[in-house]
Amino acid sequence: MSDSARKDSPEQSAFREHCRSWIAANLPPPSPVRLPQSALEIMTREQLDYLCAWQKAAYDAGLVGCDYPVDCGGGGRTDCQRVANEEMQRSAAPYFPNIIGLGMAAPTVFYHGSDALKRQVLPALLSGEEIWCQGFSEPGAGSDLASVQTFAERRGDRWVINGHKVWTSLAHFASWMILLARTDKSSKYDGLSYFVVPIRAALGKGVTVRPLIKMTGETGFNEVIFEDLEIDDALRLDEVGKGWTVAMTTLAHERGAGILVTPQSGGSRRGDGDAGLVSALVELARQSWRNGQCAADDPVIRDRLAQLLVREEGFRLNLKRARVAGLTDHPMRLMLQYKLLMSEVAQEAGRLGMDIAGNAGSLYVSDPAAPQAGRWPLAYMNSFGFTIAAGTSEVQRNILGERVLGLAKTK
Amino acid sequence: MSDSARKDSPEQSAFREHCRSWIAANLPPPSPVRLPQSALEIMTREQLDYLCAWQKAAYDAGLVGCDYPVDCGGGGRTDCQRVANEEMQRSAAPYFPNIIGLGMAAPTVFYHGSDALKRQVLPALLSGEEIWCQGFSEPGAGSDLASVQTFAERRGDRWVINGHKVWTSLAHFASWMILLARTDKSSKYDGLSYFVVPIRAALGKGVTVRPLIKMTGETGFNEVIFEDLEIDDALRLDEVGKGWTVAMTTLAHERGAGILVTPQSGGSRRGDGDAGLVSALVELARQSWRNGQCAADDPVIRDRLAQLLVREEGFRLNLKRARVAGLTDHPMRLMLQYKLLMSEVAQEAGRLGMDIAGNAGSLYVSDPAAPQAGRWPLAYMNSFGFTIAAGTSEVQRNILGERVLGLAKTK
Amino acid sequence: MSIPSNFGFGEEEQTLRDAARKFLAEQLPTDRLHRLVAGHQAGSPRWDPALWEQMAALGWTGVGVPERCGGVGMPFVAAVALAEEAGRAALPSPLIGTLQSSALLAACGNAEADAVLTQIASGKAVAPGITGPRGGWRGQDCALEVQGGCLSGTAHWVQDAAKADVFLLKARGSAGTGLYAVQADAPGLSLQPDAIVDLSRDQARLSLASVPAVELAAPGTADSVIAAAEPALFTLVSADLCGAAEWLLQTTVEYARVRQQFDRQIGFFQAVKHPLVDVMIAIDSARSHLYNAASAVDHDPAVSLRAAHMAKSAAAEAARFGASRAVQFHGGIGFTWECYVQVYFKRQLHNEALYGDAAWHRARLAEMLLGPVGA
Amino acid sequence: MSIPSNFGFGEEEQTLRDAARKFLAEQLPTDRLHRLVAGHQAGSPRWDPALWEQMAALGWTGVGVPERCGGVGMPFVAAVALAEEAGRAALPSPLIGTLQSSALLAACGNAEADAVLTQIASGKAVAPGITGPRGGWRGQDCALEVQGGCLSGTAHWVQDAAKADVFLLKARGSAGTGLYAVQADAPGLSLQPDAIVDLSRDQARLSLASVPAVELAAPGTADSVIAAAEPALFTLVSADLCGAAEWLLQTTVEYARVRQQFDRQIGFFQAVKHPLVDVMIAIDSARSHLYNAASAVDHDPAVSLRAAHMAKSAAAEAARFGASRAVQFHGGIGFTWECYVQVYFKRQLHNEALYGDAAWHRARLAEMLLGPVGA
Repeated sequence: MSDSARKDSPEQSAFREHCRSWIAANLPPPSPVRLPQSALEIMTREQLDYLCAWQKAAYDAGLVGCDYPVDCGGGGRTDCQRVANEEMQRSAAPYFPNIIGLGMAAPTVFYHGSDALKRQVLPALLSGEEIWCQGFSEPGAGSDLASVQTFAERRGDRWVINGHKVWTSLAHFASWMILLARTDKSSKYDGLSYFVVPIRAALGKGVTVRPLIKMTGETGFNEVIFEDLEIDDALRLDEVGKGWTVAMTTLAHERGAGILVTPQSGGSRRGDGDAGLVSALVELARQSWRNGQCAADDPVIRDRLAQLLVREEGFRLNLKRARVAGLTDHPMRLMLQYKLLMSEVAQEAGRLGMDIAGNAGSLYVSDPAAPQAGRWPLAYMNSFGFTIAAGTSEVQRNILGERVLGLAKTK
Repeated sequence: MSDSARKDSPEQSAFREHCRSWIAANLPPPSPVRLPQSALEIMTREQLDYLCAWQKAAYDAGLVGCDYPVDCGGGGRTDCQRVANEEMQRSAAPYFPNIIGLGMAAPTVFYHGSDALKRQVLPALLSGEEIWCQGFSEPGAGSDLASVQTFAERRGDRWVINGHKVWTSLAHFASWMILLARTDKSSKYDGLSYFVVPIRAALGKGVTVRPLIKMTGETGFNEVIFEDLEIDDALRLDEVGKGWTVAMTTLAHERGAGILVTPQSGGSRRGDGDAGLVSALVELARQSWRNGQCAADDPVIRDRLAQLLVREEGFRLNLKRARVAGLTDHPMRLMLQYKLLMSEVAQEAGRLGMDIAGNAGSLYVSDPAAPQAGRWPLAYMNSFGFTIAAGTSEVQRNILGERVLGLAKTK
Repeated sequence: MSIPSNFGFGEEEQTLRDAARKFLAEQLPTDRLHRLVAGHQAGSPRWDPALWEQMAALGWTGVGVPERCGGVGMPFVAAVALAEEAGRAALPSPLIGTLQSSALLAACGNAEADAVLTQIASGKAVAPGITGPRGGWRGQDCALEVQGGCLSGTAHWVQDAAKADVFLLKARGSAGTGLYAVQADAPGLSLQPDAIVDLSRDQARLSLASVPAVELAAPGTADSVIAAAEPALFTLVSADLCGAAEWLLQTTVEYARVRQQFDRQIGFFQAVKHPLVDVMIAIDSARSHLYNAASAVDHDPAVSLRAAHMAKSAAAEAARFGASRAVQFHGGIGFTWECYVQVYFKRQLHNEALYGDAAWHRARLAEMLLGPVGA
Repeated sequence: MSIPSNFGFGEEEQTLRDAARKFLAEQLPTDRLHRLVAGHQAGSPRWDPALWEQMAALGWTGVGVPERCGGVGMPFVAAVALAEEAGRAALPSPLIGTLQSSALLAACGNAEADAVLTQIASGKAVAPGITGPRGGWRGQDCALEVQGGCLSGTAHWVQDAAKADVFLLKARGSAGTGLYAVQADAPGLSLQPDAIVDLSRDQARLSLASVPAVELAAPGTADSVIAAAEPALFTLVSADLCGAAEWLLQTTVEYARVRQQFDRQIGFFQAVKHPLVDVMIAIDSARSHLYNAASAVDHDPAVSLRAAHMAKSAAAEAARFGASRAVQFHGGIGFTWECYVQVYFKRQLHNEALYGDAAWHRARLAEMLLGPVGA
């Protein structure tokens, strides 16, 4: 019996058996096209189709949304998503494509949406048939999210939306957007409201999605422009003027500090996830030559690899320790570090990969001689997406200093 | 002909010859007592007497205060202090004990004091016959220097002083103090005035000096308490309410960014100064064993030694480059880094010395087996004096970011 | 075998840990600690033997000693929890060394070792002296010799030597190094105390002239005994570092919430706030490694050395960084003898180097990842 | 010999540097650079040969070429000043390689080398190809062979190869490695371009099949020629890095003064301000080392290798740190293709590794300080 199974409830125990046997029999074939490092970088329809088929199959088997109510398309179970995730992450399954839907939109709609809205949008979200994106950031509202200017003007039971969102991952595939908009210009935090917007249906009719090109040369995120888009008031979450509170639910789940467990697949055993970082770098070091010397013999490379190992395993052990009440002091102390640590470990790993490879370190993905298919310069550059998006590392440190250590608020 | 001599004016050239021959003939004998790492740590009368004798001799020979007017006790020369310093630093001479007098009090009095005051106090300051100390910091006024509460109350042409100064190096030997005091409680910056105070004459009569013990176990700085001390208005510098402006002159010279060149002796060739750090550590590494291995073979120690070398030499080369107009962009950019770099290099050197020595690293000064006489734990601990006093490293970075890079003021 | 999801830290361990924390907070509040170790009374012992007797009576010394030897027989993770509390209190005592000695004795696994374990369970303090003059604890780095059951020579870097009742010493015989128990009051044994920076412990060199000794591990077997105990030796020092680092963090955070400059709490400034967050992050990683390493000793010895290397390197870095920021952010007052921070600061200087500093442990991890250089 | 107090950077050097800075600011402002290298026209050359001709006409290629070969004959510090301006402009051109080639040719010191120097003075671009497949430029790490005056095999990691008129190649003969000049359009020579991250340069592998070559250094002597030129090779890359790092700093500072969040310029926040100060400090140290190393090549060759190791390690660290903070503090926009920062960011990724990264140069310095490991 595995360690994680040791404390299962009877429901969890039976469900775990179901997950295992289903996964064993239904693991999808390898992708016919090369997959990006995460769902946020899905670029082609082929990639999306492959991943959506997997999400739909897992959903149909009851492994996605297990803890949501049945009338919202969920499995109606108690604390079983964690079990499904453990089993899926143990397998060689790919990740889910509807990452923003599952991780951010679903819990937000669940806690703040009307019952009708939940029944309307959650089933196709959980199954992956409808992809979701997030309309928070704007050119003038990055770290200072509450300064968003996209305006929703009320006209009876309709809202008319105008504005400009940026860094909108997956918008080019998305049916829905979670939207933070201003409904009152006289108040910063209390002047915001929160909507779900059917953007795909409105393409060309008030919604324009344009790809932004990343420094890596990849697309993957977009700008979304609203021009007099009308939506129904039924698509509002919570009260008018409560948008900031609703957004906090979204952000808590994004930072891994939310209440609902996000359905997750793929990861640690696939070699692409964090667990693979150090072993991939070790492999790289054995094959790489720097200045005429094998990188595996370079003392500074050796020390940095050991440092990365300690950081990466420490990060993973934090997640384990966070569940042991006697070994944590503050309920949020470990979980609020998640995003910061993950992004900075990824950045150091990418940088170290380039350094290990020496002259070959800057051979890029399209060069057949690039070590490990050019993974490391790509990872290094993409890591800045992680340290900037969803609250920069600077903002994360403010949050930790203020909420966990109780230091005076900076802004 | 040495490189520094290459561009001497005729006056400088003749003066350089004088300095060389005088130093060659008058270098003092080695100190009969162990000297501390800098004048700020002078603890005993024996140490002080030895160093004062050297300063007096150098002063009498015209090597101290060369550029001050003759009626202030100076040499009346033009840009010759630099020449004297170069020659004294080339020699094995000790440092000057009146470091606060020469480096901070003298230029401040010179720019802001009355002619009578300059003639009164500067000669004995330059000769070292009267030691000076600095009364700036208070328990509640550290980084936020302008919040000093020591109050000077005007009574006719007298001032009555009450308050509490701390971290006052050399106060236990000092005849004079430069004092920043509040004269108006209604205004923060404009409520300050600046005085020179004959503290030695007032000991027990309104002035109490008490030693503070450092974490190293050494004394060296003090707290100074004023209780109804009366001084004459003639001891005020500049106008009432201009104390902050006067203090800026003091701090500019303290940070190495002042106009007047501070008389300096000792240093680079003596082995105790910065130049000796890396070579002393190299020597230490050759003799030290860590975990059964010679420290000189430890790859991380090797890398850190090379890093320290690059930092330390870069610091020294900055000072050289600062004098080449074509190779500097902003007049203050290099000089304002001086204190920050010096203190952080000292901190890393102390730390590295302890690490190199392994188990022996924490043997302290009184242990006969301590490597290099326990220099490194002492240096590491004392380095926090440098990174805290005279504007913490955090304040130094504010100053650089605001004055050199033009970023918005933080406070 | 595998490490349980709660690191084996169950209710009993939590009860013990909480009781220890409360006991030390009451019996050795920081002001009392400062008076005890920094009070500057000439010839003062700088520790409290009466407190040590209370701790022994509470069963702390024998926490990991098997019940057959009169001990409590709790898992190693309990000993580590005690060591973490000792670090949090900067406790001057022979506790860490005694817990380390228990691990060494358990690795000997014979009747002679059990006899010393029984002494530990009854409250005796035992100090290991296995580190050689060159700082290594394996191989030939050893300045003691054994002949006819007696030891002669010197033992270096013995921690809390003046507090110990028994020493576990490595000595070289003709067939290699063995491990021996020597009574602290044995004739022919004398202590030369080292003058160390740390005020909260003592360290000494022992001189031995034909001192009778009990053989715990025969010549040629000391290395394998020590190797088996290494994960425990490293992990206990890591625990001391982690507890201290957390004290330094909390104390500095408290000061940053109170101290005002520029009409603001200094914790407002990101130049203070962000480094304190980074200290917290370093500590949390170190603590996660700590419990993992402790639990590995109990449940998965095959991975325990790797886990212990990670724990010691993470703990040493966290404590180093935390101690330096504590002094820096306390400002002028942090640099004084009267400030409590200095006691913790100095103890970490010592702990960091003990049984290998962070870089040394990382070098071992690199060998595990990549093999030796040139492989 | 000793390094002058102004690093030999006198009025003439300053005039040249200022003119170069003005020329590049006018001819290749950053928006034009971005269009040129990141404009995504299929098959576009990503550099401006006409600009190169202007630079050659201004005498930049021959700045350090002796007057006897038709060059300007200025000291090396002038070449370094030009390279620094090239870095500041992220200039796509064969300038750095040509200046490096001048140093290699000067170290050859014979009529054949002088003939190539004359070509350089007349505006030809020369690219060194001395780095072997394993990234070393000394010893036997070499995949080219010489036989009967012709070269066969491959040359790796040749910078700006597609822009070069002549290559300086290392090849192995029976008596060791020698150095050879090969015309870029020689029959039997072909280029396989590498797909690199950097948009502002090209890199290629050369395949040679019996390509006629001019011997510049006889078999067995390449290492000593390269060793003599090493300080110049390293220092020129350092100059490129320093110029770029300063551009990254100033551009980011400018953004931090303009960009508002939380109703404040982001430069208000110490989490932005202090790292930018640290970038400045790193750059200043690197620049001081840079001029010192350049001047050492001119005035004190005995210390020039040590000075160049310090310069490259300081410059690589400054550029690495500056580039990463530039992207981070530009936020979302800094992560886009359209932001100019990415061009500089990528160029530094490449420059850092060229002729040894910071850690490699520090390892050489450690050998100078301590001797080899185990000495």
